[in-house]
Amino acid sequence: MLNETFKLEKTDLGHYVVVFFGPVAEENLPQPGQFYMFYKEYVKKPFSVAFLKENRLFFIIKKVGPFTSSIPDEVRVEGPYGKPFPAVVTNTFLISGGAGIAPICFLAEKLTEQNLPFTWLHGESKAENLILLDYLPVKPNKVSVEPTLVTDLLPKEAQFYCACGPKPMLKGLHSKWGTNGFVSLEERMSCGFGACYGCVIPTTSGYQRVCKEGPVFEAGELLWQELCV
Amino acid sequence: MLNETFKLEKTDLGHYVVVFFGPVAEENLPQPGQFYMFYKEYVKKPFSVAFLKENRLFFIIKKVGPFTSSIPDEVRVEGPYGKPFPAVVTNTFLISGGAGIAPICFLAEKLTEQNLPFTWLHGESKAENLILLDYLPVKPNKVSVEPTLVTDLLPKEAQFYCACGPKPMLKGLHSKWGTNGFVSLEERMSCGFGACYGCVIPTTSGYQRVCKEGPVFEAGELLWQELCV
Amino acid sequence: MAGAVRLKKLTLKNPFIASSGTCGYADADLIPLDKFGAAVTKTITLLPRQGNRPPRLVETPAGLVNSIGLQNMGLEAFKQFLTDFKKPTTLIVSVGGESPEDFATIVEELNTYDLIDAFELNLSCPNVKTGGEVVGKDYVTVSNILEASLKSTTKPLLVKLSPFTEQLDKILQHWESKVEAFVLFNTFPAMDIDPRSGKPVLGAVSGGLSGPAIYPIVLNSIYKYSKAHTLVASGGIATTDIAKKFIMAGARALEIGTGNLWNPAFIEMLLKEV
Amino acid sequence: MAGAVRLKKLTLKNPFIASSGTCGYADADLIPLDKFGAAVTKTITLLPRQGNRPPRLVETPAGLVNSIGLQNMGLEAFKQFLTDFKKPTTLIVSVGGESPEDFATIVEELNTYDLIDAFELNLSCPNVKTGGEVVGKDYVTVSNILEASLKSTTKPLLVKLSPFTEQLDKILQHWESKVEAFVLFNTFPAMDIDPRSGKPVLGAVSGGLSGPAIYPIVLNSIYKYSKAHTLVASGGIATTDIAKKFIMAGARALEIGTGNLWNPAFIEMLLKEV
Ligand SMILES: Cc1cc2nc3c(=O)[nH]c(=O)nc-3n(C[C@H](O)[C@H](O)[C@H](O)COP(=O)(O)OP(=O)(O)OC[C@H]3O[C@@H](n4cnc5c(N)ncnc54)[C@H](O)[C@@H]3O)c2cc1C
Ligand SMILES: Cc1cc2nc3c(=O)[nH]c(=O)nc-3n(C[C@H](O)[C@H](O)[C@H](O)COP(=O)(O)OP(=O)(O)OC[C@H]3O[C@@H](n4cnc5c(N)ncnc54)[C@H](O)[C@@H]3O)c2cc1C
Ligand SMILES: Cc1cc2nc3c(=O)[nH]c(=O)nc-3n(C[C@H](O)[C@H](O)[C@H](O)COP(=O)(O)O)c2cc1C
Ligand SMILES: Cc1cc2nc3c(=O)[nH]c(=O)nc-3n(C[C@H](O)[C@H](O)[C@H](O)COP(=O)(O)O)c2cc1C
Ligand code: FES
Ligand code: FES
Repeated sequence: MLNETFKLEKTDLGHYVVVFFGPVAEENLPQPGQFYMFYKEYVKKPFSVAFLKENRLFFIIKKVGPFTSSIPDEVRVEGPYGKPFPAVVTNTFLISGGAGIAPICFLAEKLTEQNLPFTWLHGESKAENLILLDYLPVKPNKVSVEPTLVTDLLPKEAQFYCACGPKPMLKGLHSKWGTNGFVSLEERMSCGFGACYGCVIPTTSGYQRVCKEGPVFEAGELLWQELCV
Repeated sequence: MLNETFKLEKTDLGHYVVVFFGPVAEENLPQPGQFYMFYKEYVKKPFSVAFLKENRLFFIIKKVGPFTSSIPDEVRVEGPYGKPFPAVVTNTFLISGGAGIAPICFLAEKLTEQNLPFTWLHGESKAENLILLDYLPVKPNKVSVEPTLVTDLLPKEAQFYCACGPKPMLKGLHSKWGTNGFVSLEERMSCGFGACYGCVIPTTSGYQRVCKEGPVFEAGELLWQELCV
Repeated sequence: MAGAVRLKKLTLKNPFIASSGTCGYADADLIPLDKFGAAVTKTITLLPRQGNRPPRLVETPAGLVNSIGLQNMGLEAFKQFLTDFKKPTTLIVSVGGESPEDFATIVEELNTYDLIDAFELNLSCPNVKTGGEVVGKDYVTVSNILEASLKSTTKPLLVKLSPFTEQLDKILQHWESKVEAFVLFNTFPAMDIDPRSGKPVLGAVSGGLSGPAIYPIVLNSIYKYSKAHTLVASGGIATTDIAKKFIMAGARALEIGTGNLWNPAFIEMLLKEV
Repeated sequence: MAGAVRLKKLTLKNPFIASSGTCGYADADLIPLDKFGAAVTKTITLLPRQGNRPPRLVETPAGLVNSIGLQNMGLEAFKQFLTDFKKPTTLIVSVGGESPEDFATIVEELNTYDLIDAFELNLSCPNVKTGGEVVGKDYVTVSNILEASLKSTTKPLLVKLSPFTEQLDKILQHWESKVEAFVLFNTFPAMDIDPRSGKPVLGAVSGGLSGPAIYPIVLNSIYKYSKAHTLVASGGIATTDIAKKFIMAGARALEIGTGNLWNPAFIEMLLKEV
């Protein structure tokens, strides 16, 4: 487990920032879907790993508020935390939207390494954000830009899926394809390692912690109705 | 009056940091002894101008706590604030200690410009801090390093003085030479422009604001006894 | 674009009020007080007060602790001051004291000044007799001061409470119809210690905490009581986002203190963005 | 180098206590609880509670507002849990309830468990019957709970109060000799609003503010009462400098909550630097 201060290298892409640090020791390397907490003076924030390069950890961060809009030059990093995606299934459909691209990209990378075929569909709000794709080691097979939604790209017949993105996107996916898949969820966090019970979401077995029982959940475990209020 | 955000250029000298920003418009230029407030997310701090170069404002900042030990890259700057030194007297003795060097250096610069002769004595706690002198446009005539104190360098006979430094130094100066001079004082500030009455010091006419009636006071106005508890 | 707001009798051209103790006697020169809906003077006491000994300020995480100690010129000098004072905007005079009589005397003597639009009773003044407890510490003490003051003036009364006032519910319920508005809150009793010396930083040991650190606590009270009461929010409103939150929570007007100290041009941002 | 400290009956190997609700049932795996002088469990209630609906957290300037809502397994399951629990350090069980009887029942039923070293009565639990006021809101309500609880257990009782408890002086004076220590304080009632939507951020609307934002307020109370009372400080102790200030102010022990959440290795820094 890592708990160490790193200087962050940043590439600002306007809407997104690509960030990396490292290298880190083998035993601190993550699995796709796992995340790290970045801490700086009274603020602690979760970010999923997007890909690895020579044991450096790369993140794709969308500017949405104070922390992501001015990412510190130096942060204390903890992780990896959380339960990863299953990276062992063939013909998985990877579905990502917005900053949800990060863990899905990492999963795509892992599947590629293992020669497991997959189809990756990604949705963006604006065409200019697609510049991000140039920085990825693996690229989506298809991309939608609003008003087209990534869920408009889904084949009719339900497929096994791994997904990460805004809740409305996940909800659309779930209502089209049902529960045969995994989704990575987000919730506000304070610790990231299961101690505060702050990051819970409603599941069939009660409130579960996104940081500990998640962030990756089986779609069938989730109470979709309650999830999207 | 300036109230604007600037990027700060910094040179780290270990104990001190030389900081500058600008250029600023003519009408926002300070007089020796005046200061600017640096604001960044809920912290606002006063710093005296040390010298000017092409309307850029230079500061000498001593690392003593959170703000000065990691000066932000960008701050909102307000000023110039406060009452300046009289920069018109011939044969003034300039006495500075530690970070008190900043306003005294500026005063020395101004006196030099006006061809007014002066003698400048400066005290430092450690020899290695003297590297700072290389960065100044005007240099002290004599320097003391502890255990020698700058007050040990004073000629016996009292002279007209302008001084800035730690309170014990000012007190030593006052007890040797009496009240024929001006001193620049420091007190914790929140506004810097006279609105909060937070930065007061005891004077013969009651509590006076360092930011408004000061920071430069006639030595004879001050209640020296109360000042140094 | 915040427009005019109405409390009960008072109408302000906008909801932003420069807070007591942070704009002098409504005469602070660098803060453009004319742009505010109102300005509150430093708290005026019967006799002049020299205030607490320095240091009087210490910054804490996202906050500021001050122990000015009500430094002010006293009632008589203030009357002199008013004679040729050109007020920049709606003028609210903050009144302090140690007893109901103190408050009553001051509002009575200032009642004839036309340029004063309202009083703000500062019920967080320390009561020297009871060892520094605030004068408006609970329902009974607050009620005594309000009764005496209401009898002594025809001007609207704003009532500024300490956050630790006991029986707040009862105070608000009983006095709502008789006062112009409640100001929630004054600063939180607080202090700091120098970790090197082990000694209190402030000359007066204790002071009051202001600034964004406290806004979530103040916001909670405003949200809770704004349906039934006429409230002015005070505490931590030092960014335009925080100001929006208080408007959304139902505050009729917002007092700005530390926010003006940190940036005398803050009002311009408020007028543009809130 | 902070060594062993003594409250009254309890001796702790160091003054640092992992705070209730921030280390699970004293079983949080990533926080090295064995290094603490003591660990306090989540607050246990008679019946299991699923807690409040999300979002449950929002960060504010130098602080954190949480509305976990006492999610816990309830007394029966907790007894099961204890049967093969290996405690990492001195074990304090936090007890919550809505009435004196709730508190008495829980401490009575847990009294026989040797591995429990003390109880901490969480008097900031909301009382549903009185519209969410805390159960220990003033002298009378606190006294009723303490009387009932003291009769029902032989173990030391720590009493954790809300910062807005009324008649605090009287409570401390009257109960000092009968309880192990007072814990000042639980979180401050607080909330946040999303300035874009105008809606409360937390699913439960209100929560409690913790973190460095509040430490100057808590420090003021510790400094004020530590000469006459046995106090454990809680509130904002999230840096080693802040911890030092509380020791200097006279706290016998320090509870660490948000500080552990932000850095599970914080205890190591405390042991090295304080
Ligand atoms: C397990 C996990 C992995 C994540 N991975 C990434 C990633 O790889 N890249 C990325 O850009 N973002 C990621 N996020 C989201 C990221 O943590 C938030 O965008 C960030 O904390 C926002 O901080 P801020 O200060 O910029 O904005 P804030 O002002 O805190 O928030 C801006 C907006 O985002 C919402 N928000 C804040 N925090 C969260 C949160 N934790 N979950 C959901 N919504 C939130 C708020 O409601 C608000 O509307 C992840 C979140 C989780 C829980
Ligand atoms: C008019 C004026 C001009 C100044 N000019 C300079 C300058 O040119 N160069 C420079 O290095 N410093 C200057 N200072 C002092 C500088 O403002 C403080 O050193 C700084 O605010 C410390 O901030 P910090 O967060 O680093 O440390 P803090 O933790 O705030 O303080 C560290 C130590 O310094 C003391 N301190 C903090 N603020 C002040 C203050 N305002 N006055 C006196 N002591 C204080 C504290 O008691 C503490 O012991 C000036 C102060 C004033 C009032
Ligand atoms: C330096 C300073 C002086 C103050 N003086 C007074 C005062 O004289 N009377 C008063 O009622 N409040 C006084 N206050 C409290 C403010 O008016 C305000 O209620 C409080 O600071 C909280 O708001 P803020 O966070 O916007 O500053 C003072 C506050 C500060 C910071
Ligand atoms: C996520 C979270 C959950 C908490 N749960 C409880 C609880 O169940 N019982 C309790 O007495 N206090 C609870 N608290 C309060 C803490 O124990 C502590 O008193 C408070 O957070 C102030 O200290 P801090 O600033 O160190 O966090 C909780 C605090 C947090 C942040
Ligand atoms: S963030 Fe603390 S339990 Fe998940
Ligand atoms: S710092 Fe506010 S009056 Fe001087």
